[in-house]
Amino acid sequence: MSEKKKIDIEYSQLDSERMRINVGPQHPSTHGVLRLEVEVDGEIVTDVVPHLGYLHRSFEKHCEYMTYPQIIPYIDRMDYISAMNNEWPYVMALEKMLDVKVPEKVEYLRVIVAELNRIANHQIAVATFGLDAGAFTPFLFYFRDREYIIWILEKLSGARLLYNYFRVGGVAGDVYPTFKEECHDVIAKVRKTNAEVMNLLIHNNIFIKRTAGVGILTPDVAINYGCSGPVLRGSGMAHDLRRDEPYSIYDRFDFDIPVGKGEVGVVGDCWNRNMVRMHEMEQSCRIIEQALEQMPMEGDVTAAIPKRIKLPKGEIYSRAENPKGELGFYIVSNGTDKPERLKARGPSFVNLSVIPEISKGYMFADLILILGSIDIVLGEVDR
Amino acid sequence: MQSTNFIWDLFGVNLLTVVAVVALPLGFVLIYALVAILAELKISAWIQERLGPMRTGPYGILQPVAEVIKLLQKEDITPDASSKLLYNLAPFIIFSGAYAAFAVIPFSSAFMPANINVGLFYVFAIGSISAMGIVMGGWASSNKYSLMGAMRSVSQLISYEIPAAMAVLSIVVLSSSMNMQEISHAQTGYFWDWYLFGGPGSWTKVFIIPFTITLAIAYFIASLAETNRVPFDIPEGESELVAGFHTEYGGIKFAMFYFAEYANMFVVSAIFTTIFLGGWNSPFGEFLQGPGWGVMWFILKSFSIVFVQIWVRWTLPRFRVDQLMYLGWKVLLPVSFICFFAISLFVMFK
Amino acid sequence: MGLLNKLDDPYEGGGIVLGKVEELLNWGRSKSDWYLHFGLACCAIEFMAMNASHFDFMRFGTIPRTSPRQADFIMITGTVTFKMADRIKILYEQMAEPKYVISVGSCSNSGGPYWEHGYHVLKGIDQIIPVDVYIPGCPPRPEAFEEGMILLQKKISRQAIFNKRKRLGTE
Amino acid sequence: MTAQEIFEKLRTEAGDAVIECVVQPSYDPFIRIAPQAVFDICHSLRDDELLAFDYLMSLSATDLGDDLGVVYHLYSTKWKHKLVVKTQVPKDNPVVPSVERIWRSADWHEREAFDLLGVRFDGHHNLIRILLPYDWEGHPLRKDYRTPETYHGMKV
Amino acid sequence: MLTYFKNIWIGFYSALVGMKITWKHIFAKKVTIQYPDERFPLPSNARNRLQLMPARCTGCTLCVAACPVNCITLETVRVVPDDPHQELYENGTPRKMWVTRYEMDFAKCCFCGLCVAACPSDAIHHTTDFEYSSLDRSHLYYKFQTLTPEQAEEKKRLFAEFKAREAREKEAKAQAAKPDAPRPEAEV
Repeated sequence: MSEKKKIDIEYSQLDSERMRINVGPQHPSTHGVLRLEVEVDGEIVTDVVPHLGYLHRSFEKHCEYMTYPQIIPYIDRMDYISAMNNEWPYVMALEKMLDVKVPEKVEYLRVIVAELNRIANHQIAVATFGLDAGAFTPFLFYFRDREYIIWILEKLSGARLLYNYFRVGGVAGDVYPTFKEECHDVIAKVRKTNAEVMNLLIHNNIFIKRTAGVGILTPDVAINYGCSGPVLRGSGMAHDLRRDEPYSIYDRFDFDIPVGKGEVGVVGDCWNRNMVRMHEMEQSCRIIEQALEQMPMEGDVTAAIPKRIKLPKGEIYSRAENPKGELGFYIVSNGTDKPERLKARGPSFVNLSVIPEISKGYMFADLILILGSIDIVLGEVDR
Repeated sequence: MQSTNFIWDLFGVNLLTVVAVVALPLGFVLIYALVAILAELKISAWIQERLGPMRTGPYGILQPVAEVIKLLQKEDITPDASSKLLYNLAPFIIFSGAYAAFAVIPFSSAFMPANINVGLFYVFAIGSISAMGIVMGGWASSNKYSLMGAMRSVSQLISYEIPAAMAVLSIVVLSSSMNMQEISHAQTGYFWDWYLFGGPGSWTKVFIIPFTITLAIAYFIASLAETNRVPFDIPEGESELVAGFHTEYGGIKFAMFYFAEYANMFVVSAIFTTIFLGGWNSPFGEFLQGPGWGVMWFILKSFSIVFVQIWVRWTLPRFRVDQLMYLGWKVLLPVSFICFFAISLFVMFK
Repeated sequence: MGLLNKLDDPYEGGGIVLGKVEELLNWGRSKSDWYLHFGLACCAIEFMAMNASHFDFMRFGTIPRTSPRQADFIMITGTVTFKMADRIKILYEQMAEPKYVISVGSCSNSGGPYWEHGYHVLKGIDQIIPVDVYIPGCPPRPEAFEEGMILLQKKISRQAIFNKRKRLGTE
Repeated sequence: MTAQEIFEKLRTEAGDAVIECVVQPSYDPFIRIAPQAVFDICHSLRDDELLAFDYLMSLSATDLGDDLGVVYHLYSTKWKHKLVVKTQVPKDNPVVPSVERIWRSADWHEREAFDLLGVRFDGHHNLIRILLPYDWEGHPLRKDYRTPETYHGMKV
Repeated sequence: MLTYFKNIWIGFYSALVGMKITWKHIFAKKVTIQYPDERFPLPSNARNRLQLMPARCTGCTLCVAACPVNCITLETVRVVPDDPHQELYENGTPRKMWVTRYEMDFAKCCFCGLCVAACPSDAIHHTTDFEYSSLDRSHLYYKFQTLTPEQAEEKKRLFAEFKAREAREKEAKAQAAKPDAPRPEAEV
């Protein structure tokens, strides 16, 4: 009797202890400086607590000191991977407040650069996702192709990453003569690499085994958490502002909204989120092709706007479909040339908050992949 | 006078041999590791449409040399929280494990550092020492990532030893010897006499060719896992565990891990070459056959296996721990058992 | 460096043998630089682009390491906030000597666009760790990174190893 | 539904807690509600069949001088309509009921509003700083915020 | 059982497909631009180091106002009519302002190009030069003025004298209701 009791005590002392691991801020796959406090039971994740703010650069405070055009460079630095898309909702808000009509050519040009940048963003997203899974080669293939996109954007705007290209009522640089050919060229390259990566990575059995059925996010939870972009669409919800609330001239183009269909695994898992991005690249290519066809090559690239931009007293919430989701700007104007308050609603910030919900119960290696499939940019999370 | 004679008697004329046996593999390991490091850098670069190191010597061929010179100069850190003895011992154990395995590798029909009868057994026994080193290093670093890497590594090594051993045992059954030199001798002839294609024998061997090829693949996969290469590099999986068990190691101690990894790659390739690819035999009968050429053939064959290892590394994503275990226990082990059984039956009724 | 100090030439000017040895050691250090894989902000994306095929940072003999123990230099690529500053200092202290720091971009050079009202931004990484090379730009072009790398390699290859004690004495 | 219709519908349900509906040029039409009724109204906004505001686009706090304002931008994925809800609390006692249990996305938004402007959300399960370090003093987005001289020995 | 072997085969096959792709890439043409030896041609509008043409700068301070980062320090002094050292702009009109100090901190600049867009006289522009990394942060602090410090002091002194004289004249005018002192623009 006493012998048995002793053994029981020993067994109870053998209980595995949970270990708290600090992932980040310096960790190769936190996509920047995110810190996750992970509690693991062996290899199983039991709890995740994200700690943000390692890149909190006081964006909103800066905006209170800046005039409206001066804010645009700071907005570039929010989501630095898709700077063109970032500038758009902000500029759109100002144009709506000022009641400026943007020239036709500018609208097309904006669509083209934004979609090019969307492709570049998704390339990085898929590439780093592959890197998290341990595949290094697709990462460099995508970065090689991204370079061609960057060259086009550089010729237009002058900068490689943070373009500061959009202006109120126009854009900063006109198209150059070989613009259309280069765009077509790039689209061909993007499609070729996509086909290659499909075989090399996406349909690789190891990759499928790693990602399919991992980190399942159901549409209800996604909506309640405010997710948007590929994260929401990967859950099978066809929510895209370009279609639901067509801003600019998106209603003129014919494109599909890719959603997670669950060809492999379950709708809403990492593989489907990633696949949505792959399909979105193709859709962006289609949009660019149509825009290039319809775009007038002649004409001015800026509308007539006052030299000193002063917004009327009021407030506006403007949103646009960013590669990562819905980017919103809430601008409160007090009638001067500086905003009273500017709040940015970053898609990554909101999408990241779903991490604790969907990563519990998976393995530690899966947590890295779930984080990668959300596609966050810390510049936008922390602002 | 008496004492010198005693020493002379002890080592005797074998002193030169002893030196050759010790120094040649060591020199080979060091030079080979440099070449392999460069090969990895260059091949990975070419796969990714890059050039790799270009500015260290012509086409960057001196890059590994520069790395060694640099690593020798680095400060030797022993973290405060680590348990010092084990921390400092681990790299040496791993390196000596990898180096000791070279003792039984038949480089040519004339040269083999130690021709022992249980060569294959010895390799497997020595190869397991590196697992001990990894656990020591991972635990002694008192870093959580290192610990997790070490734990993963042990489970991985243990589970993949068995399929690898089964594959090797099948060849042992076929050749009825554990002596690597004898196994090599048995495969003399043309390339269809290799054990990859059933070994020497009459036409009846076609029945076991599928099994030997399967075994070769199984052994190759298991050897990847034993050397912690992608897709089985979870003990040091960069995106998960920062650098795995060697997270806290730097400088010369890290260089030992670094060298041991590449040395291990060569060891498993050499075993693969010996038991499946005919060792130092020329693939075309008497063409360039001989002790001197044997070294060339052996190194050529082993390097192609090392090349495939590098090539696989830069192609495939990484497994997860449980999938790794699944592959080891539920796929490789049954498959290798079936093949072992089939080959044993064949040998029985031949 | 105890052994090396014993090798110090008692006479002026390194001597032929030591001079050559020093050259070799410096060559090794300058041509093989492993960097700590550490992205902070915008510059990190350009840093990745520089690692990619078109610019191929590995040509300079650099290999990314994820652990600070194995790294020779660290590139501070982006804005350093106060929350991050302590960590960077720890990372720097974990690196083994000899170690170098490259400060990339306006943000780590001096706070950059956030130097004026950024209540949470460190105004220049050189406030907490010594910086060897400053690369300007916001973000710098990938070629500018490589130019900074060449500058660092030049700096390393000119370093005095053997007469360090004497040099420090005179300074 | 337009903001006016929603306002009238809410007015019949919640009474005086719904203060006014403002439709002005250069303003998104918004509804102003009393702070203590935020949770109940938001609950009915989400659960009502005809409103179904299941998506909280943004939750922002602003410094209005003497008061702190909290603005909710709502969207319905079902009916595709939007609504702006505003409330206002005094600066010396800025307590607003938390809507974290209604929209989980409000969790981090509220923590951010607390961090940067010091709005205290009543009923939030974990109202701690999110962006700034935990030992930071003050709420930087307030207009009367003074930047500290040093932080942990580093010059600000 | 069949699915078991099928799974093994699919896994093995997909790995082979990937290896085939990487094999092809080993022999593909490499895209690397070997930077110090060969260079990618930069577009002419690339936004890199800023260059000021002091001969064109009118000292209007629009660039300072446009700069979001405030990395430009600009000090100007009006050209007094009796300055012995009169200067013309490139287009032939006389200089109205001496730029006694024009400094730019490239350690702060964010290369957004707003100053270039704001400049009415095209005095400031981006160059395609990006190779100016340095071992010291102070080397990134650029001073663009053409005037030597002594000259700048001289100009400041002249302006102060002029101001004092103007003030005296104004006083005198207030007393004697004299006509205005001629404005500097009106001369020449």
